[in-house]
Amino acid sequence: AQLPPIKVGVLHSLSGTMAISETTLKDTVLMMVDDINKKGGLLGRRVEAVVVDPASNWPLFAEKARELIQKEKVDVVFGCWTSVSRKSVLPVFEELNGLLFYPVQYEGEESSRNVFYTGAAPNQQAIPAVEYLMSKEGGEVKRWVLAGTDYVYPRTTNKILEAFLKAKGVAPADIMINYTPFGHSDWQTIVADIKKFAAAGKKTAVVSTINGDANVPFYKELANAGIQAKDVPVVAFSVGEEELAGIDTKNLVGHLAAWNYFQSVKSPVNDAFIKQWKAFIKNDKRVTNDPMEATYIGFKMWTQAVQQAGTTNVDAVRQAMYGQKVMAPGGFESVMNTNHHLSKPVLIGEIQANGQFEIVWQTKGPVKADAWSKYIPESAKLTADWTYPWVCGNCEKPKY
Amino acid sequence: MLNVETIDLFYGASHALRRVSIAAEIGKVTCVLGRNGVGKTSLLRAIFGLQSIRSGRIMWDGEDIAGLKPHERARKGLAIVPQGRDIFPRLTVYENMLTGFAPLAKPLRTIPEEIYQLFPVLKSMLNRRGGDLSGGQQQQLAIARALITRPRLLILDEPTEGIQPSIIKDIERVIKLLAARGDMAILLVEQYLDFAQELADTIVVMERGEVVMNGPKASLDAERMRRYLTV
Amino acid sequence: MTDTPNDGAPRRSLLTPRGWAVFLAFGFALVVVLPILNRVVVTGSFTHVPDYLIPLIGKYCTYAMLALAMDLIWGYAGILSLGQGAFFALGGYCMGMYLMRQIGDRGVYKNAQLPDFMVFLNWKELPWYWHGFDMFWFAAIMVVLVPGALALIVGWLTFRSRVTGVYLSIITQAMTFALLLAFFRNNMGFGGNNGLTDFKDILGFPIQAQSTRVGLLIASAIGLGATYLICRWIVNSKLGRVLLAVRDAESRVRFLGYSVTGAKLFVFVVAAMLSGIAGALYVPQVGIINPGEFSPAASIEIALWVAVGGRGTLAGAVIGAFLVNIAKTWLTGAAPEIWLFFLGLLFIVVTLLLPRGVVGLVADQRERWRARQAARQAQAAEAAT
Amino acid sequence: MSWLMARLRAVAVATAIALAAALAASPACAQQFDELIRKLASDDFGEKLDAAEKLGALGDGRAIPALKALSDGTLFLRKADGAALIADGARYFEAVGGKALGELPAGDVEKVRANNRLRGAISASLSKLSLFSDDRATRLAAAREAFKSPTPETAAALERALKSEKDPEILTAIRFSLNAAKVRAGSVEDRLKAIATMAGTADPQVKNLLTGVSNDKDAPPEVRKAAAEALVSIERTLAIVGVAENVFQGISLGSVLLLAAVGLAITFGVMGVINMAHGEMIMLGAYTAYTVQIVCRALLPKEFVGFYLVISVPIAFVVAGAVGILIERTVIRFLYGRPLDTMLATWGLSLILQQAVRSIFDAQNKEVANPAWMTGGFELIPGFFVAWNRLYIIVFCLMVLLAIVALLRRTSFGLHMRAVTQNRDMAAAMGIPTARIDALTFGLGSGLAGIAGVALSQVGNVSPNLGTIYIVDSFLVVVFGGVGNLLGTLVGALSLGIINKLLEPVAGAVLGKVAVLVFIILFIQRRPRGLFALKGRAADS
Amino acid sequence: MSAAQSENGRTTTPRRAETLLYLDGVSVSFDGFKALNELSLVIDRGELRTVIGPNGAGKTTMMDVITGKTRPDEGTVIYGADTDLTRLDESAIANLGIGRKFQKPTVFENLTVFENLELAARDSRGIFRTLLAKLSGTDLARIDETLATTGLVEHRHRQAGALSHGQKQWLEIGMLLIHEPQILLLDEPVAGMTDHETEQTAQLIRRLTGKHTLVVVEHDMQFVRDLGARVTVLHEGSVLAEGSIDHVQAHPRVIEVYLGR
Ligand SMILES: Nc1ncnc2c1ncn2[C@@H]1O[C@H](COP(=O)(O)OP(=O)(O)OP(=O)(O)O)[C@@H](O)[C@H]1O
Ligand SMILES: Nc1ncnc2c1ncn2[C@@H]1O[C@H](COP(=O)(O)OP(=O)(O)OP(=O)(O)O)[C@@H](O)[C@H]1O
Ligand SMILES: [Mg+2]
Ligand SMILES: [Mg+2]
Repeated sequence: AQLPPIKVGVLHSLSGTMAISETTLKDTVLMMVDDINKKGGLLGRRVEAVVVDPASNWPLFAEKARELIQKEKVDVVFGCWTSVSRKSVLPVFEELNGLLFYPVQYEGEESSRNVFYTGAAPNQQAIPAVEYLMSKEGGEVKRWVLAGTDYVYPRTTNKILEAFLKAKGVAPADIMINYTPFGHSDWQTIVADIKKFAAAGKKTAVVSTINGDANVPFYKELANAGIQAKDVPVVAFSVGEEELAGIDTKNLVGHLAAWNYFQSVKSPVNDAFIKQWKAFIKNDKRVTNDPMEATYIGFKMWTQAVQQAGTTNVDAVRQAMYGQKVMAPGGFESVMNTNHHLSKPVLIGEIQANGQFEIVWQTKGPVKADAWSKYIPESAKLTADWTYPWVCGNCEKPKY
Repeated sequence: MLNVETIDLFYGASHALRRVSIAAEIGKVTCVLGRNGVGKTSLLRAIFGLQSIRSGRIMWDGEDIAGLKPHERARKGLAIVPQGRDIFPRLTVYENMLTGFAPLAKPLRTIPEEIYQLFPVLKSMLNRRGGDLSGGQQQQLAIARALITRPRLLILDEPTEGIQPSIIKDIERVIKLLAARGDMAILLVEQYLDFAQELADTIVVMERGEVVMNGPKASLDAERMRRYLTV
Repeated sequence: MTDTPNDGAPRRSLLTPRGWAVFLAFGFALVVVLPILNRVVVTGSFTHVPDYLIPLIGKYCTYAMLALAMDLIWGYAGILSLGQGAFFALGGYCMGMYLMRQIGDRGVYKNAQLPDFMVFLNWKELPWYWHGFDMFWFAAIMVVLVPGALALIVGWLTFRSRVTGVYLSIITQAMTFALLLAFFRNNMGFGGNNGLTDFKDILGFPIQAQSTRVGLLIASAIGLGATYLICRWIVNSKLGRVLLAVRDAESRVRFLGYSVTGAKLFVFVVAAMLSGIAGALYVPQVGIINPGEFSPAASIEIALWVAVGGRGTLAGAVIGAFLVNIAKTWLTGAAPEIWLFFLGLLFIVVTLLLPRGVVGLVADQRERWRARQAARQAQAAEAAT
Repeated sequence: MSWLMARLRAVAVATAIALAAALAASPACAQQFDELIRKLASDDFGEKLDAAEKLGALGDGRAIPALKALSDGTLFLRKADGAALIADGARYFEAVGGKALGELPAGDVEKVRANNRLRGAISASLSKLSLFSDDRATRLAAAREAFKSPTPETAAALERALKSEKDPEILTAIRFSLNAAKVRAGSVEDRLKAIATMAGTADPQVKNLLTGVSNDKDAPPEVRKAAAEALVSIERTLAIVGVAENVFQGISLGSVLLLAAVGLAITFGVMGVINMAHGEMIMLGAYTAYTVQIVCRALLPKEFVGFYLVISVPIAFVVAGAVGILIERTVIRFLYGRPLDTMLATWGLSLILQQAVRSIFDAQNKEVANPAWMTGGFELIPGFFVAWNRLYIIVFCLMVLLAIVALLRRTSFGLHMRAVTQNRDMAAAMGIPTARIDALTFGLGSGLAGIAGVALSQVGNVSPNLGTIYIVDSFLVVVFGGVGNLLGTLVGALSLGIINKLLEPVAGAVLGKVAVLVFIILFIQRRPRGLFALKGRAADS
Repeated sequence: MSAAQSENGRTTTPRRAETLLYLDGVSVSFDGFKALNELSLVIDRGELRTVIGPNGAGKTTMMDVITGKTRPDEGTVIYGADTDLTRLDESAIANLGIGRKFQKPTVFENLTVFENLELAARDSRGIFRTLLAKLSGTDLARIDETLATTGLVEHRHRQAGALSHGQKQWLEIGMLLIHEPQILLLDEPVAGMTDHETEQTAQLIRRLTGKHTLVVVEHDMQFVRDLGARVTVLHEGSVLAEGSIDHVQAHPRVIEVYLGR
């Protein structure tokens, strides 16, 4: 008999400001669904993707999440990019006991029973990057510009970094923090300021948590102002292959990004992943990036967990998720921890003239994500652990 | 020669012109009279295509122009001095006059000296914005602008409104002159009866959207006409 | 909720008897029937209203309130505010602050004094402007007062100096844009881009309970009804005609001795307050308030609802708000990749084919019918003679 | 810590001074040169670094191409024998001797990787080597570059260069850089003398150098004092330069605003159509530039590809203009006299256009390259950097504006356009073909937006959202300047740009922008019809 | 300059000593062009005054100054005992009892004829009063009466925008009548009217004289004669002549600049 399909909700903006980034993730999920159906489906059932467009509108995310779970009765949802969209849907998933896979690097400080976070937490991206720049190989940077868009992720990351830098003995005068509005498009003043700040003689680097649309004008301005990576390297946490595809990188060679994945990773899994993607999207120019890999990992893990549990029941799948391992395109085996975050390696890549990153440094092995940062006093006390006896995303003692 | 043949005009459901027919001959002044709201302005606008008619024909030079756009009618030699003047408020006086070149061939694009003779005030105000002029000055500008297009059918909707007596006399002289030149048909709507009677060769009287009297000035019953204009 | 277009006969009563009938029927459907169909009728039954529809309809109601407010100032007084969303958002923030304070120590950091986002950005104490919002009555007053006060200040400044037309539209747009940027800043103490979320309960009722949702729907429906009546009353009064006159020939109204500034200010403030209430009802139903509500595009959209429904008719505003938003809800799910084509087409088609909106279409049909009727009678009379 | 770091640490770095002493033009030396070049192609970063530094010290100009290649990522390693090769496109040359090898199979060679540390070392070496280059510009650049690494060995190289150099400008640069090296170390007298010669130069680099000296606890007190004194006047000058720079940035921002707004000044300002799809017309222009770029890359020889931008301008004008005309004929023309309805319809259009671009080009940002002649910039005065693309955009935008003003004021098309928009019926009665004028006017406005899109693609994103970024600002500029007044639009855009840039350093980017908005709100209270409002009766009608 | 000094002819207006409106040395210029040039004028309570003068003489501008639409560069406009109108805004001036009919008819096009009159009716102008206002029987009667006077009875419920030019003129006069201001300023009230209507209007205006103060601007000399009032001739922004119609019509300068030969 024909069993009803397993439904997978896809909750990514296909229009509005975030469509630039999120449509790719929608396509990634569709690719994975396609792939699993080709392999005969899951639990003998076909997998069907239910795509909706929350249109970069945060309340609409919550509404669509509810629609997916209550009306479409999906078994799992892959979705969200911005923190605010995640915050918006969180209560819905908790109320209706749904399951969300969130694939983007974020500020941490969250752990929900109903969400698996497959992107990086700050300790998997920011701190290793700064450590690298401080090292001899990274250029022994002594002076830091923390430039970000004014919202929670940059604020948190910069707070953590500031605490980290001070702990490493960097003087406050050697740290410049700058926030800009969303979609900031005129970077003349800030780039000129960076130039002046860097002229002080000490080796200077920029740590950029600039978000989305603002990056292109920022890098264009950097290039035109003649700031070269060898003088003032910029390390970014939100700029990947996809973003670079919109920029002419000839004059940006040597600037850096820290991620858990780059398209240039040499591994059989990655080769297959890239091939699969290009075939699916039918465009040789399209690139892969970190959130796509996170989506890939999340999807693989979910299918494994479903197979292991033998059902798509959320509680059973959740239990089966813990300790789930996937050979990631990033070249390592990623593991889902009981804090609903992954252990992943951290890579640092240099921008190349062809818009790709070349990996110049990487951690020896996977780094375990901290849901709660050690560098925020209130948060350092908290534990996220969803296995007995903790069963808790934010407590100081075991819950039961 | 203009021949309007049984045209009907509606504003939504209201029937503003009912089977109206009039004629205007070259070299003659045809004057349309009637009380407020009988449809005089509507008739003129219909002739110019600024208001679409439901039925009937508008023959000009033996050709039905009812299907033409207003600017095409202007090219055929029609010009209008509308009620309410319709000066381009943010163009200067000079620019307002220049708009009169639009239907003209290149060599004809000059402002005839007689315009300034007729309306000396315009010459001193060439760079003032049209909208800033006083009401009477605007009226003068509107007439000047129409004359610049060298029309063969000049349509005037209450041209004396708001104009000082001495200039009304001048306008009267000009209209006479233009008619006498014999190359222009003049269609005039006027409330100022003395003025109309002084100028008109033919008089048309309207009442509630219909033509009720029509004929050479002398042939019309003055008493009946007065009745139509008073009740 | 019927609106006859202004046919000139002065209307003395608030609604015509037929108007009352329609009004009450709608009210009954929203306030009584829907809740029963959701709560009493068993799940799976044909007439059961699924749970997810309840907050959705509640949301539409608050949008319709907002549209009414917009129509009051735009359709009647000719003030095209492209910043009406700001008042809505401010009302929403006031409510959000109350809801945040209700969380108490149930936040992730267990801090009874400070909301999570403050703890996490190292705030040491509650900013002064957050005080009092732990009390519902205070928050409720603020929901009306804050948007009203902003409208009073902005309106007084602009109307007094006779800023009209697009200049006014752009000023209001600049206002909401400035607020957007300001509320995005984390240092403002309103949660930055993430806004206020993760509410737990309202007036002691758990916000995630279906019964609370039904309660909120009923509150929104009543709010909508009340807003409609208030607007109707203003519009029917002589002031309503002064407003129409202001819309058409502002300076002429002055020469009649009316205070244009006063009249505009009055409706502008009333509309802002109504928008604030709408925002306050909106927030607990969608579960989040964030600066996105201040975005200029959001405010433009409000004007679009009104235009689609029919500017200058109150029923049009309500219908437009429901229509566009239902279309949006449906299309984003049914045609997620190309729904903008449909929405865009909807706007174009409405403007080209229904210049007076959906309500205008109805009115035109009725008019045409009447005209035909009259023609027939005239013919009959002619034939008789 | 890491595998790379460990290896790096293993390499001992010989001091350059020792090497410099050991160097002489000898066969041994030539052999060493070959060896070092070979080492450049090693896969050990430490060795590469070492080689790069040594090559600089060696003073052999032949090393320049190889070093440059390594820095640019065009240095390759022949797998067979480990020889260093330089790639030019698909063709290869030997780094030593320069023998042409033609095309090689991809499997035979491997790219040599560089990192920032290595690039830093290379540029220091290059600057030393380039001091003796045959090319004047290279020497000048090198003399300036030397300022950044004021080490004794740089000083030595500079001293040598001083003897052989003839060009006065380069000599000044060399002396300047030499002073920088001297200020840091040497005898007190020398240092004081160096400070004295530098005191008159207001240059941020000098400032930082002197700040370093004045804060240096190890320096003799008189040197520190002299440095501190020199700093005072330098700082004063720099503050003035800073303001001038801000004003320039403001003008530049203003020109971007103006470009974005100028089409709107026609469609909205002149025609009165509240054109919400204006931003999408800009977007179309930007995508046209993108498409033209692709075509040019495919068709034109490499050195002309940069001209795609010039070609794009007329094409974008035509494309956006044609779309504009199409829109006018199919939608807008039914809506004259109903400005608010045009708002609704054009909003719908903008949604459709955005989605159409998303469907055709996909949602991602598109890369539109800055051609070489638009890249980089120059220092007008020290501390005042002028980027070429900014300068070009300012000039371009003024040219566009002048052209439109001329069109509007001097041609009968302009006259008809204004007449039609002021009173459509009467214009028709005057014999003006209103439908054609309407279509052309809207086309002109849209075409201008298209041109703006080409220019804006040089400074920002090319994405389906491009239009939404500029639409609010465009309306602000047009309204601030006074609707229907092009001069107002110009002054409005420039003053908003300048105010923004003067506020930004004080208030920060976010609050600065809020302050500008509040300023506009308050300003319009004073002038309810914008900066250059029409006065008198004409304004009411 | 007092009214008595320029008295050269006969006048039908009963002379009363009380001055209601006093323009004192009013000058207005637009971009250097002097539209009013130290214009001084005295209007007594209950007087009917006609003002004539060439196109562009400044007649409309004078009304603009009185009603607060234009601020004079110099001079004051004193109303009643000591109210300086140049300091007040339009609605305050209107509330003092100064009503105006514009040269170009301006009515509320989207309101019906009835509603236009209703708004103009003498009633409180306060915001909350208008919000709560009710039409009383006397109000309705007043409106009906005005409709009859202006010949607009059958157009009662039509939108004012759909009226013909002349009908709008009448409606605007009607609005002024129902407003019952102290002073009525009429800018070319008979433009676009038939001769018969012009006569009617003249009668109407004469009826109002005494109870109201009227200032009428016209170019129709027959109408001016019918009014039989004191005439002021403006030229280039100041008074050229003043007196009875016969006096003025015989004035050589007036003939030269205005009447023509
Ligand atoms: N735009 C319109 N919509 C509806 N009805 C109109 C419109 N314009 C005119 N009418 C009506 O059509 C009729 C004729 O108007 P028209 O303007 O032609 O009169 P007229 O003879 O020129 O009057 P007047 O002497 O006052 O200028 C009037 O009853 C008027 O109310
Ligand atoms: N804003 C302005 N800018 C320039 N000139 C102006 C402006 N407003 C009025 N004028 C000029 O002032 C003069 C007086 O105009 P006003 O309208 O008062 O004349 P008027 O006596 O009413 O004439 P008419 O009898 O033609 O109505 C005119 O010459 C007019 O052109
Ligand atoms: Mg007429
Ligand atoms: Mg006048």
